[in-house]
Amino acid sequence: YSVEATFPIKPIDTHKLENTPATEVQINKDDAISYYTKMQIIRRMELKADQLYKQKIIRGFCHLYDGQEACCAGIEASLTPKDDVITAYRAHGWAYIRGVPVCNILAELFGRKLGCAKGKGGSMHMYSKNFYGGNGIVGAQVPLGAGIAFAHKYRNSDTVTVACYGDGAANQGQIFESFNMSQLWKLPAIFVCENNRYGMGTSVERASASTDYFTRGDYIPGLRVDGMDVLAVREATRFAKEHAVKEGPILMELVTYRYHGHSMSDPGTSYRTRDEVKEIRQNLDPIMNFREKIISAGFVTKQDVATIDAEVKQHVENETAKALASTEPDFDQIACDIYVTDTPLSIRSCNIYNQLHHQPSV
Amino acid sequence: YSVEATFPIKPIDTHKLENTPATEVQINKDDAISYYTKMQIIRRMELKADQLYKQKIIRGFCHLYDGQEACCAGIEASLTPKDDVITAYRAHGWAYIRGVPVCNILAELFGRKLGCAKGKGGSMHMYSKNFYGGNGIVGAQVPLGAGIAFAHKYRNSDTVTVACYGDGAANQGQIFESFNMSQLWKLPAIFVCENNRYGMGTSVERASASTDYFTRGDYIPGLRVDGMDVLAVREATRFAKEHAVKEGPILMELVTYRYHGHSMSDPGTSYRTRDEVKEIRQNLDPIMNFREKIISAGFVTKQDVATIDAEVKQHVENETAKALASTEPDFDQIACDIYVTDTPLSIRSCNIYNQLHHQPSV
Amino acid sequence: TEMYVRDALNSAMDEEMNRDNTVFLMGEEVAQYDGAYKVSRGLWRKYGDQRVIDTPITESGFAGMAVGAAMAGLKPICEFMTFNFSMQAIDHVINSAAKSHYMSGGMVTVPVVFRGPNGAAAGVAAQHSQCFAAWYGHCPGLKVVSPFNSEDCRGLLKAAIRDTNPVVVLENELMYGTAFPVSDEAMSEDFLIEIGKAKVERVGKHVTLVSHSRPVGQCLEAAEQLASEGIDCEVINLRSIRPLDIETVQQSVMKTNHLISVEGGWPMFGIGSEVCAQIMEGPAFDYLDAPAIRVTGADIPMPYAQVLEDGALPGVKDIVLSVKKTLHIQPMTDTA
Amino acid sequence: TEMYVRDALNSAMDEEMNRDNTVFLMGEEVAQYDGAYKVSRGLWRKYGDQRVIDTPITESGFAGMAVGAAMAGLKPICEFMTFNFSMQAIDHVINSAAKSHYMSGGMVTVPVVFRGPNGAAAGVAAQHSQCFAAWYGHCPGLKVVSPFNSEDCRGLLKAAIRDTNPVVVLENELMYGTAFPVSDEAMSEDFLIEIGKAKVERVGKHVTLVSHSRPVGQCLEAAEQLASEGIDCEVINLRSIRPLDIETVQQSVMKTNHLISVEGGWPMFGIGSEVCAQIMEGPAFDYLDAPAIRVTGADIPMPYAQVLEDGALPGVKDIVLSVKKTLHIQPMTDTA
Ligand SMILES: Cc1ncc(C[n+]2csc(CCOP(=O)(O)OP(=O)(O)O)c2C)c(N)n1
Ligand SMILES: Cc1ncc(C[n+]2csc(CCOP(=O)(O)OP(=O)(O)O)c2C)c(N)n1
Ligand SMILES: [Mg+2]
Ligand SMILES: [Mg+2]
Repeated sequence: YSVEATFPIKPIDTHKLENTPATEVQINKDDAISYYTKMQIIRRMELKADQLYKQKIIRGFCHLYDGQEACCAGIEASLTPKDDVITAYRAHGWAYIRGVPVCNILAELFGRKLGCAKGKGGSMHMYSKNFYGGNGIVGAQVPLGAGIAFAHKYRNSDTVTVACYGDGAANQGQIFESFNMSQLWKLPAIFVCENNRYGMGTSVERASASTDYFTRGDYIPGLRVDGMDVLAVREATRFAKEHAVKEGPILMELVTYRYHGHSMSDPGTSYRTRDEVKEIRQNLDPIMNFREKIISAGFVTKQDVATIDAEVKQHVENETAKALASTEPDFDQIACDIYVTDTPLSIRSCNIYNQLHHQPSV
Repeated sequence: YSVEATFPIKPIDTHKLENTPATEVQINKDDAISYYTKMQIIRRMELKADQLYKQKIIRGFCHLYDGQEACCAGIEASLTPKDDVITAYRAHGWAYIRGVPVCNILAELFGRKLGCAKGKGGSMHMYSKNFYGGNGIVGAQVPLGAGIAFAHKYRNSDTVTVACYGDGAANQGQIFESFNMSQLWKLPAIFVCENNRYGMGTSVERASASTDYFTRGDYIPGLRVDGMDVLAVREATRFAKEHAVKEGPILMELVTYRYHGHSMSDPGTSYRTRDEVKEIRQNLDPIMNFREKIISAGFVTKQDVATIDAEVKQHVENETAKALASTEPDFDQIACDIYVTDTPLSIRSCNIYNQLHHQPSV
Repeated sequence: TEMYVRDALNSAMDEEMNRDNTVFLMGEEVAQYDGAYKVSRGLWRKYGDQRVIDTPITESGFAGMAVGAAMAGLKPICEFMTFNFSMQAIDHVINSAAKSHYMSGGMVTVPVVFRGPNGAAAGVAAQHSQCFAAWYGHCPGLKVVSPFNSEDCRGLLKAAIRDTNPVVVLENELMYGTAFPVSDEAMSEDFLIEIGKAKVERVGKHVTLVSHSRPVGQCLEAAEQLASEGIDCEVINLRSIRPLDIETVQQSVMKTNHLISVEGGWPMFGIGSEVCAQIMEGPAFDYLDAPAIRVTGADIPMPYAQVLEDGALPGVKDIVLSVKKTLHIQPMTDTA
Repeated sequence: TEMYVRDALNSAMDEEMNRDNTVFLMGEEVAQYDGAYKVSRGLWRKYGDQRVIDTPITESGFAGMAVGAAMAGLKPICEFMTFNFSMQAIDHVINSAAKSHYMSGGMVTVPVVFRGPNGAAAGVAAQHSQCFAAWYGHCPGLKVVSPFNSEDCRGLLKAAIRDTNPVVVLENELMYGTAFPVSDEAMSEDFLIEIGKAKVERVGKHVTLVSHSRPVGQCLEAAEQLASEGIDCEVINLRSIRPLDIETVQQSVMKTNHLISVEGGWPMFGIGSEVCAQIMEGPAFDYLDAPAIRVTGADIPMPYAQVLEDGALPGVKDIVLSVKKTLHIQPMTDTA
């Protein structure tokens, strides 16, 4: 077994930058296995969610992240736990990477007590320490993220905030407003456009007058990165973090793909061809390609990978079982967590005869 | 007297354009006198408004346009009456240029029956045929203007829409959203940023991460034009209109200045020096400089100009008198024009005993 | 004929686009995707890119453009994928659309329609479940309708499109897949429902239930259930939130002497609040034998989990309970 | 001591910024210009660029940033130059601020204050004159206060800043230049007014006037005027719109047996609507000797001309008229 290797990454296009990220990255065995395992866990978790949605154990909105695993895994690899992240409604992968165990994510999707938001948030609203969700409103997380970055700066800390949004969201006015203030005030913000080519059923060319998302910050420097390569994303993020802390905001476009439809009601086949999906799965899959790399680097054998895969599968099964074993939230919970409160509050129910009770916050 | 002359204009900076507007413009005597007279009328009207505000005949918000006269006069000179214009709350000059007589503008400011909006709109809300206001919400007129341009395109007409906004407004997200859709759909829109260096009390550098407003359409071509020279503005608009009709949206930044404070409650001296204002008045005044030009070109003599000035002054006095002679709106008007309606409507007043009456629309 | 609510809306748009070529539809995914909820199915194929327009996800921008196009004489139908997203554009609905006719002294007209699903759907949590009826109803210059069934949808949407004023049409996603019988008259291309008139959906004599949108159906269900116990409910479908047809409610109350409002939105400053206040101020007040009361959504952001969501939305049982309490009939314990 | 409303707000911010260095102020022209209405006068000079921040005119962006900063543990005071412009940012007030604590199962807290002048000023027409009390009051997760005088402003704004929840503070531009006597207690640095409690401003026995913001003053004036005719009004200053202190109103109504609500905003789905509805549903209803009625802004967009503007806003005469009608006293013709 080797313990360290170097890989080339696709050249990263830059905008208004003098330096550029490296074109080769070094990686050690432990990190490599960790990235692989995490991406694989996210993939398995999403497939499990898909399955359970079809079994009607999950309901309502559910937006899966499979295909985009290298984005969150690569970014996280260059962050510390004190850096902050906020993303949109396609949040499962991010929730996991930021520390929420699979069982709490799935339990949230099932609407169970064990859910990371006690079953109150569902697919779009998952949070953990230094992870601010999960937001159902396209674009809204970007000014929120800039505000979090503002707090870092206010406290003179050397941490950054990563604010992710989609190619569809990239046209939202509030994003440009956030760019402007972030640049004026030199906030330590990394704006990440996860360009998966479609916003719901609309391809990027039909929604964006410029699809060079990495340049759309105008005065904000930008990088266009292979979002299917965890190492490219890691390297770009390392570079971006350095820039953000020292100079202010920077933008990263991660070119990626979502395998599933936009949400569970979208088969994802009317606005793109099956061939397109198939081709990307075969040639660009972030997990398959990374598996090749770690094998070729001599970090693991095929056999090792098979073991990891089996363990991942088992892990997700176990977590699913735990989540399924969790019960529905107590009905009393319905009126709690509306406010931070020291005292109990009486909350109006659907009729005037039965009041609901808001317990003090713990 | 000469009847035609050629003047150099300041070179126009361009963004993403192959062609550029001319650096010399030809102008005939009648047009020149007409521009001069119109700018002078606007100037006099604004000074009159200032005076009447101080006499408390005008109340509430009142945003004066003196200093910026070349912007509206120059744009209008390259439009036809079928082209459309929409602007922000600094609307008096535009209302006049688009055909509202001075007496109806002043009467509106006085809140009188003769007002161009029947006294219901005030300073910020003036309209006429092919002029859509007057809008009190910073930035809001830009998507409205894009929508008007959309209507031109929908009807396959060869007209354009001019949508004006300030340097302060230029950071508003909805403007970027409008840029994007206008470019995607190739709308015949001219976006005009009247950069008068301040948005209320904030200088451009403090509000905008990029003060190259003519480039902020990114993928939309842009021009930076001397907004104190009616001929430069006319030429740029001619160029822009041609582009807009054939190719789609274009942006013009007009570098200009407002002499008055932001509104009547702002002396306009806390965030800029008196010297700055004085220097611009002396060196860059759009009316004084144009006066020199038309005299030097031999269109008019000093004496002629004095006559025009006296006539303008008299005209504004007469119009003021007419406006002052107009009475307050009939109280019955209070509940009319809420809806387009065929039948009378009953409208709730401040108490439940006296209903208000909405007359059918005429 | 039976017709799905979705098809009622679709046919209304189709017919009006056919009738008047200044009518066009814009919004997210309305064209090539056939609408996120398939309400605009087939329209793009029929009317093409010029009249059925997919927009980027920029509500403020495209709603503003719809208003501008309306000012310039077109008749835009602006779809919000859900009304929750109209918050990003609400300045244009209120300040650009509702107020311009008045501010201009009648010079500017804004014949725009804003439509899309309003209120709670299923399992979509707090940010996607808000009812905007009271907010939009608050604002003069707007008309606001909230159809219940297929007939309402056809008649009100067609009337909204033909109206020269800005009209907000609050649909309900949970109803899109529901079919209702539709009269021949309602299938006519010129079938219009007058905006501002409520409809008595069920005649009854003991208590008046006044409601809008999906809860009208729950009122009818509750009425059925109560009928078997000898309680006869009159059910009023408001149809229009602004103008609010209080006369129809008053007439009913003068007959039944009891009033309960039923809505899916939040209680405070809601539809029921206004109905109660207007009844109190008006001639029907003296006819009330018991205070008017409200059945509403619970006063909480919408939770995701089914058991909580169920508790956050009014159900037939809340209506039944409220009717019995109002009529001083001892409810059976299990309905409480 | 006498204190201007403007200074009350200013001192509240100053003291809280002094006390807690996570408190900061952001908004348009709040720093170098001292605030469009001079409410933040001197704060920038005192606390500097880091804590008093001029923003570009991008409400959606900076309100969202304020919410984000609050989530990250700071205590932002986000000024809207007027609340009319909050419409551009309302998605963040509702979907980002009000709902996040609930959606996250209590994990995310949003201790942000949104403040600025609300409702009508003078001569600023329809787009600049809207009252947002009912809209914001509609939404669970928010607290909403609407101070009347200097004491209210100090106590409620300080309480809002210390609150861990998102609080909307609706000021009134027409009051900024009004001075009120202020008690020594209210001058204390720890003077807080509990959010959610109304205040009886004037004790009376014949009729209850319930109001918020500037109209409270008009109620007091009307009460003076009516006192000379032997009519004794109790005046309640709601102070808080959400939570709404209906108990205080109820107690008053049980004593006076008559209720009139008074507000500057539009009538439909307004503050008065909710007060009427809650009174009707509650124990005070049986004590009413006459229906509760509402005095409100007229149901029209705000006109510019003075004579029309005057007719669009409730005045003392509307209150006097309504009191007399309610008490069945023949009003003199000139007050009608
Ligand atoms: C303001 C707003 N408008 C519309 C929607 C509905 N919507 C949810 S996701 C989505 C597409 C977003 O596409 P993109 O930003 O590319 O993200 P992706 O789904 O590809 O991850 C739309 C239109 C919303 N949630 N919020
Ligand atoms: C959305 C919104 N925010 C704030 C305001 C208050 N306001 C009115 S004008 C103005 C400054 C605008 O500056 P600029 O765009 O440069 O135009 P100028 O006044 O220089 O013509 C501000 C902040 C408003 N009317 N609308
Ligand atoms: Mg996408
Ligand atoms: Mg300016």
